[in-house]
Amino acid sequence: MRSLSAVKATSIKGERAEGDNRTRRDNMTDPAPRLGREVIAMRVAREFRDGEVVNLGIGIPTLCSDFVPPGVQLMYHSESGLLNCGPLADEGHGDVDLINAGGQFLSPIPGMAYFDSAEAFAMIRGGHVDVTALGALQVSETGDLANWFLPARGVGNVGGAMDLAVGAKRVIVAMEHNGRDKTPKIVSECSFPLTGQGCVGLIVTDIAVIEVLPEGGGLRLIEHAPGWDAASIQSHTGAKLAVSPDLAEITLA
Amino acid sequence: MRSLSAVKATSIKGERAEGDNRTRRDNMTDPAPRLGREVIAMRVAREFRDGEVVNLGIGIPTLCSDFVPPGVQLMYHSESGLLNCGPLADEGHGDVDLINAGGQFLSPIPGMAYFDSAEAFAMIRGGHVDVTALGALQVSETGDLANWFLPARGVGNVGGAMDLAVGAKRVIVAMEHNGRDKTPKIVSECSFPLTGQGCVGLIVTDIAVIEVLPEGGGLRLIEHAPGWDAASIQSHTGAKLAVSPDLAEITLA
Amino acid sequence: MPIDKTVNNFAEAVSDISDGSVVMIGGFGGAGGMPHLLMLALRDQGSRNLTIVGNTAGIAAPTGFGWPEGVEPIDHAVLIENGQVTKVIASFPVSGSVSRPNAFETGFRAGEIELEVVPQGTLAERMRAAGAGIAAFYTPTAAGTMLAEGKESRMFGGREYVLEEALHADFALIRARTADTLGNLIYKGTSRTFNPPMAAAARVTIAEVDEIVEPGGIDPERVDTPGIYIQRIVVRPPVLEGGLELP
Amino acid sequence: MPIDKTVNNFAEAVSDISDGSVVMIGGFGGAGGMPHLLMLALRDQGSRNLTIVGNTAGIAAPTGFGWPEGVEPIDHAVLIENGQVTKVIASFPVSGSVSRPNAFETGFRAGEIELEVVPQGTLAERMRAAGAGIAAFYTPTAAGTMLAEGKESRMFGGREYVLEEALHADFALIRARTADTLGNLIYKGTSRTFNPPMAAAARVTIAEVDEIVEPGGIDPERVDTPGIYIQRIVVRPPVLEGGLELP
Repeated sequence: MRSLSAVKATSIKGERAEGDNRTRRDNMTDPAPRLGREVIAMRVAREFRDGEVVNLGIGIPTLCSDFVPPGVQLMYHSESGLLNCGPLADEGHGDVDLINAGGQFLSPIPGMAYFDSAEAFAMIRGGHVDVTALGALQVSETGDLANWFLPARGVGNVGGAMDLAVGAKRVIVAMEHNGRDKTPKIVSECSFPLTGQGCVGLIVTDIAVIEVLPEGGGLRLIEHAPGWDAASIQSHTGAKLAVSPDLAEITLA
Repeated sequence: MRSLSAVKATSIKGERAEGDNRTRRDNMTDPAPRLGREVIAMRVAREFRDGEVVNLGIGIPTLCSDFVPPGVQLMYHSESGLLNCGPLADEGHGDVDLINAGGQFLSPIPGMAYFDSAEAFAMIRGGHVDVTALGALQVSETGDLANWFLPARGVGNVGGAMDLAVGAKRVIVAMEHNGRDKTPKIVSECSFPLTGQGCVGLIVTDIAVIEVLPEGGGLRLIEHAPGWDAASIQSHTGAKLAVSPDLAEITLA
Repeated sequence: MPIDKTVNNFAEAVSDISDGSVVMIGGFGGAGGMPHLLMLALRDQGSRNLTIVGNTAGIAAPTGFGWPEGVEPIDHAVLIENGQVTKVIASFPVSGSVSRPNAFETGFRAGEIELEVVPQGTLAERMRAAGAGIAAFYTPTAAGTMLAEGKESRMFGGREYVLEEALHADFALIRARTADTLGNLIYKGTSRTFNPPMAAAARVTIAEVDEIVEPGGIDPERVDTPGIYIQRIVVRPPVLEGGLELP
Repeated sequence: MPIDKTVNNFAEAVSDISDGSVVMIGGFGGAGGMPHLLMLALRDQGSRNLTIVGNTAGIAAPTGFGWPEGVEPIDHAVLIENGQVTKVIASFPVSGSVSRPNAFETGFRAGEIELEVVPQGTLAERMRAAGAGIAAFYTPTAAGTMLAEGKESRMFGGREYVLEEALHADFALIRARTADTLGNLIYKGTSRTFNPPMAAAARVTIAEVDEIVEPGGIDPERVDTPGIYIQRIVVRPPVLEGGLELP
């Protein structure tokens, strides 16, 4: 597994973070750079246990498969109708009959299984997927997830998100902590239409790792990005964070 | 297709009919011999149309596949999880992995498909089976079917009968017209627990062919066995029979 | 007569799809598993006021979703742009990119096309229910969301479930790799997706295939969609008129 | 670590089936598709107060149903005669012949075993629902019969449907032809039947197989039960102790 220091130079100060900064209507100061998308994916990948069935959503979650710790073998599940798969196919070598849920071409590996959409979602809804990582527009303090409908557009793609939200045994959200205008995406109550109620278990962002406590117990900050403390994270968050007595810097190994 | 005359000698005067006679508490006279099981099966087989999907129950219905008219190709469906199959396997050549719903060994043919029980009954319940032939304990004048539970035993095997009763587009009952004690099996109302309500479309027995008219329209006698007339059939029947103006002797070709 | 469900050509295959039909269109959204030539034939046939049902409402044309570089995608837009579609039932109706709307989104914004969004798993399960004779089922998916509004819900084991009804179609246009003449089908890889549940859910299912073989040409253990669900099969030429090769 | 769901032997495979468990037993009722050695191991393990769920409650022993001539059938009777079973859920619980009762019928008449009879299609669908996260569904099967007594019913499209709930199990003992070490399974012929829906419906599914191969040893297009549903696999020896060869 790659260490945080190894990726800092490329990811934390990467192009995208700078791009975001240009468009922010800044009214809160970032005390330190934010983590890059790959680092968020690395931190999420630490949650996967050997032998688990994992479904990775589009966006940051897709990157997680590059950072699975050594000694951990996962069974990847995709809504496109497959169990187990290799990494993305090399450019120009895509097979239209082997795609993930984002329409990207995959490479085969030994031990795959193909099935249809009814079966793919029977697996999800039936609780056979151990963990899913999803992007989000908003997450509430009770673990409500909003990730499919932007009211401004007036039409949205639900895809398999609602099924994953209720079906996966564990839902991890991987996202930027704030919108482009610094609007908090972690909120006391979602203003966007929900994908699922009380379904999120862990939130990994570009500045923090936050647990959603069961039965409406609220949010608990357990890890912070380098240079960020509980107060600065709270000031970028739209819901009250309890702070773990074991609060620590994000660790990737 | 074999003609009625060809099978008369073996079937109509067959062992079984004589055996039945020995145990009857006779209070009605049979004006003529009853048709054998093979002849009932032949008459049922005349109902099958080219290209239809057919499910044959245990007993007389199983025999129907021997008498399908030339030029008629059927797709056989079995609850044991297959579509299309050959005839029963030769004695001693059975394969435990190729059985029908009665546990008999089948022979393979080109064009088969195997599937599991959930799919086998999705096909039945979903209306994809054109016609089923089933045995019966009782059929009522509204087409209610009772064929799974003998109150005297106190426990019964429902198997796939209730699914076939509601799911097949057309249900044909193939049975002896009377019980061993000459009790009518066609009745105004079933006294045995039902398999399905109003599901039977046609009744083929050892003395008659009777249509069940739609929407509670009652029973109509359309064919009689040689030597039987409407009156003698009615006297052996526990429900009122309307007589078709086209009443004819049972034809097998 | 030996059963043979082959029809001669694509025009014949779709000739009886009448105005107002509910038509399912197979595949996931990319090039694989989509009945390209049946869609083009339905466009040429011209029936109108159609409800089309699928995972997407055609997202490949603007985004290239699941299509190889350098090939012009064919998707649901061929029917939508031809003014044949008045309602869409889909889980992923619009392009992932706001700035590249698909034909459906344009029609939707113009008020010409009605939309029913259904979660992907619920969509597949409603089709399966239709094919399996199940009238309705309770699913946890969408409980407490706007996609459950107006629907009955009920608690089982302390959890909320939404009642969803079977989704039937008049026609399903699906895509498979190989058929035998009895209509037994096999698919290739992730191109299976919605094709099998659609095959069972429609009154008439028409399969566009790469090849048709005699009975016995498909391993009976390997059949993905048994022929009981298939009414017509039609084979696509490897190279289309004008030399176009479809993926 | 490479995932490998193989367990060493049958005793280990069933060691944690505790008293009071709900145990599904695969197959249709004949020799094919039945987990003979898992049943024998569960007998030797001795857990009691079991609910067993299957198409039959063991009809082969008295009738030879689906067994070749001259071979002594092994079926559910090995558990019933050992006094381990207090409830049966089945569609075909008793022998077809009144004069040859099976072990279940004897226990049932003695008041020792409770029975729930479920139509075969409803039984399979209740298992599938459990595996697929569907809490309950409306089926037309059994409407207006004594098997619908005490159940909710409801009209859809002018037809009566019965509400049936998902049927879960603690363990499923199933039988397949070949497994890879990830738990992907293929079956042979009509020995598929209840094995796939049971595999999905149980918390722990144990597959008795004729051979175990490495990943890649099974065509991914041909997998009948994907490994996601399988927790343990155990291989049966071609010849048992004492030289007995099972079909």
